[in-house]
Amino acid sequence: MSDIEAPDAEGGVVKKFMFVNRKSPHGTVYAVESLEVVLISAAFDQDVSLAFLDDGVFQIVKQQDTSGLGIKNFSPAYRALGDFEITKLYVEQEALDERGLTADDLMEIMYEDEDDDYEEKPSVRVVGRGELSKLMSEQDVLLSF
Amino acid sequence: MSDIEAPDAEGGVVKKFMFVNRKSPHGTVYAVESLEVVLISAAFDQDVSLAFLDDGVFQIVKQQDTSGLGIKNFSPAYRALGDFEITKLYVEQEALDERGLTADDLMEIMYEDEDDDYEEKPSVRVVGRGELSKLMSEQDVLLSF
Amino acid sequence: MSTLHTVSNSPFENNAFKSCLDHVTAGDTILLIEDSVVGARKAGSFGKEIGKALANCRVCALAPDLSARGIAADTVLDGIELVDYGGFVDLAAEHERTQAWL
Amino acid sequence: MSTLHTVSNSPFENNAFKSCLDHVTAGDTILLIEDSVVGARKAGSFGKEIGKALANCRVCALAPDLSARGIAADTVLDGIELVDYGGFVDLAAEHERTQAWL
Amino acid sequence: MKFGILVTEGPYQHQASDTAYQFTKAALEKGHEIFRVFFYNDGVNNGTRLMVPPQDDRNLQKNWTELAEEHQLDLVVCVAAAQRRGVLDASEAKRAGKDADNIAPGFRISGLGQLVEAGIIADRLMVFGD
Amino acid sequence: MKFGILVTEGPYQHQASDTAYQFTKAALEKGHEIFRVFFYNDGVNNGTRLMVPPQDDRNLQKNWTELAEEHQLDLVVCVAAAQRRGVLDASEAKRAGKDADNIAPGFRISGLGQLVEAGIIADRLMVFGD
Repeated sequence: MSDIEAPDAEGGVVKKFMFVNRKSPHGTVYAVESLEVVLISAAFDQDVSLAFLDDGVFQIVKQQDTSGLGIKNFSPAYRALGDFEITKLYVEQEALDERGLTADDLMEIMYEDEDDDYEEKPSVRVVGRGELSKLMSEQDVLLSF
Repeated sequence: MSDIEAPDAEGGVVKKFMFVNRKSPHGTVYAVESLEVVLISAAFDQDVSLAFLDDGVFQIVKQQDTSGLGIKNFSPAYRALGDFEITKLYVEQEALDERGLTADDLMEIMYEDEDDDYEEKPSVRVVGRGELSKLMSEQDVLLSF
Repeated sequence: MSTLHTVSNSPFENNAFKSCLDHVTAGDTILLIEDSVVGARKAGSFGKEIGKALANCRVCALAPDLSARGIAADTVLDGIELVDYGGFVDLAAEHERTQAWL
Repeated sequence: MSTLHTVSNSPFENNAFKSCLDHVTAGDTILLIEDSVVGARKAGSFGKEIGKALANCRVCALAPDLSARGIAADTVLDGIELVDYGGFVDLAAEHERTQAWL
Repeated sequence: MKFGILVTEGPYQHQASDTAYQFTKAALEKGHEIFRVFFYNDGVNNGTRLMVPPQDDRNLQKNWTELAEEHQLDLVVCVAAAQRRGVLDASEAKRAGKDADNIAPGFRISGLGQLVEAGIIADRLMVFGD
Repeated sequence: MKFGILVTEGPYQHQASDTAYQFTKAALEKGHEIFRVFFYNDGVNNGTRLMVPPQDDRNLQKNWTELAEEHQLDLVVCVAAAQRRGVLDASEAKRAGKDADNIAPGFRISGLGQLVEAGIIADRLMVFGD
């Protein structure tokens, strides 16, 4: 994937990319193949965020164990997003409520804030539907899978 | 497809097969590929019926014109089902109601009743949800796509 | 800063249309394509939801998808505009971004 | 004459589960597999629907699918029985037919 | 008891093929007979030998091929659905004038009659799809 | 205006590839530029030359290939998604030790960076899926 080695070909353009995740993991490939694009996007120095709404909130719940399915468990990779400087994971409050989930049911996903003496901070930000809609309306590119 | 030429291999067993159609046509392949199985099943002298519920009712609405999509219009094939002695097409009343459709919006699908002096009779039978559920519970094989 | 939202699944089968309506911003446009157009019928039970959306959004439907499903133009909910593929391209160009509700 | 109904799509996303509930016959069993298990959580908004179904049906859920989605057994709605793939096979054998709600 | 299995989705995109595989394996372990596994719709894409998944994930084609070898399973890919999607055996490829084929070992291509026959002969027909 | 196109479903099973094709054709007719068409998820299955649909139906691979020839379109198939599903070009096939490849003319296999690049360079990125 030679293009990863030359992410500057775009001449310093920084766009706001949001990855919109609305589907449960494991039942379909969309969650994991979306995550693969997110990880690649990190090499391009764009302003990347992820949104989890509807059943997408199940993508980042704790203690996923796929061993009984014979399917690879990709969920630990979300915890590595901070290392790729992807630090904005927006989770919709209403989606959690409808599914009887709370923020405590979600994985701890942290990043080190290099502008604040490398303090560890949470990447997951629970937001209301109105705020998420506003964030969506401010993006340059919305990727849905 | 040599098996079609030898449908008696099963030694005269007649099972009740119901094809359950719940999806809108053209947006996915399920409607047309379900119909292909229905047509093949006719060669096996089984007791075949079709159920149309939920968005499946759109599969047999009149005047489908797919020319703008560049997709082949397979809907005329439903009208040929009578020639294959497939004469039981159950349509759920509640599904029509929810979509603001009536029996008049459906194609005329007829068969010649060989037990009644080859009189032309309608294959489409609009039934209530309770009756359709009962029919489903009396099948040997339910095929859903 | 307006967005073109596309919906492709039937609102009777899938929650994508509802989720789109829940997240749309005033001044945006919703374009119904593929199986989602079955929700555009005047007489269907989804009409009320679309009626609400029409209060602050434009709602369009792809005409070739309506024809394919036997839905005549005069049975489509008042206020929904019909477009062809060229019209779809124009909508995408006129809005600043497109969001697909899959 | 009972039927095993399988549902694979999430009830929050897709109407297959609802349609299954609308067509089930007393004495049937519903088995939740794949993404549909997200509807089995006690605290979720779909619990009431399943509660109604439990009045005249057996409802089971595939345990490995629950585990994959981080849903612990003690957070599953009371009355839902957990089975593994072997239990799925037993259910299919015990019932006279299987109907997949796709 | 005799089971027939129908798989209507391709590998990876949907879990259907995984669930069908786990069900089939469990049924065999319990001493049941699998009359046939029929691959229809996108299910035909399970039968390509060109699949190269990451080494730390499952290989669905290999899973099916190995299970078939171990238990003499009849894995049938629908010819019409397969042609439409580009899954061919050597004779289909030749007939269509194609320079390659991609069917995997253990799979055979045949008509939809094989699905109807499975419905007639099997005690239970299981459908795995989306 | 520059459009990027993302197709995430395979041919026939879902209408997404048809809609993407019609959109792309209409955009070209209106004088817009198509920066790239990227095939991801099951979308990679649009790029197999082994497709043999019935003669009275459309051939989605041919449609894309011909449109690409006519307008010098860049049709890119994601390498990781394609390997998982069995879509290979000659060099990928060789590397994986496979005896055949199936990529269609006009398509090339590359990395996901090509999708991100399309998002950066195109004025609008259109997503067609299910």
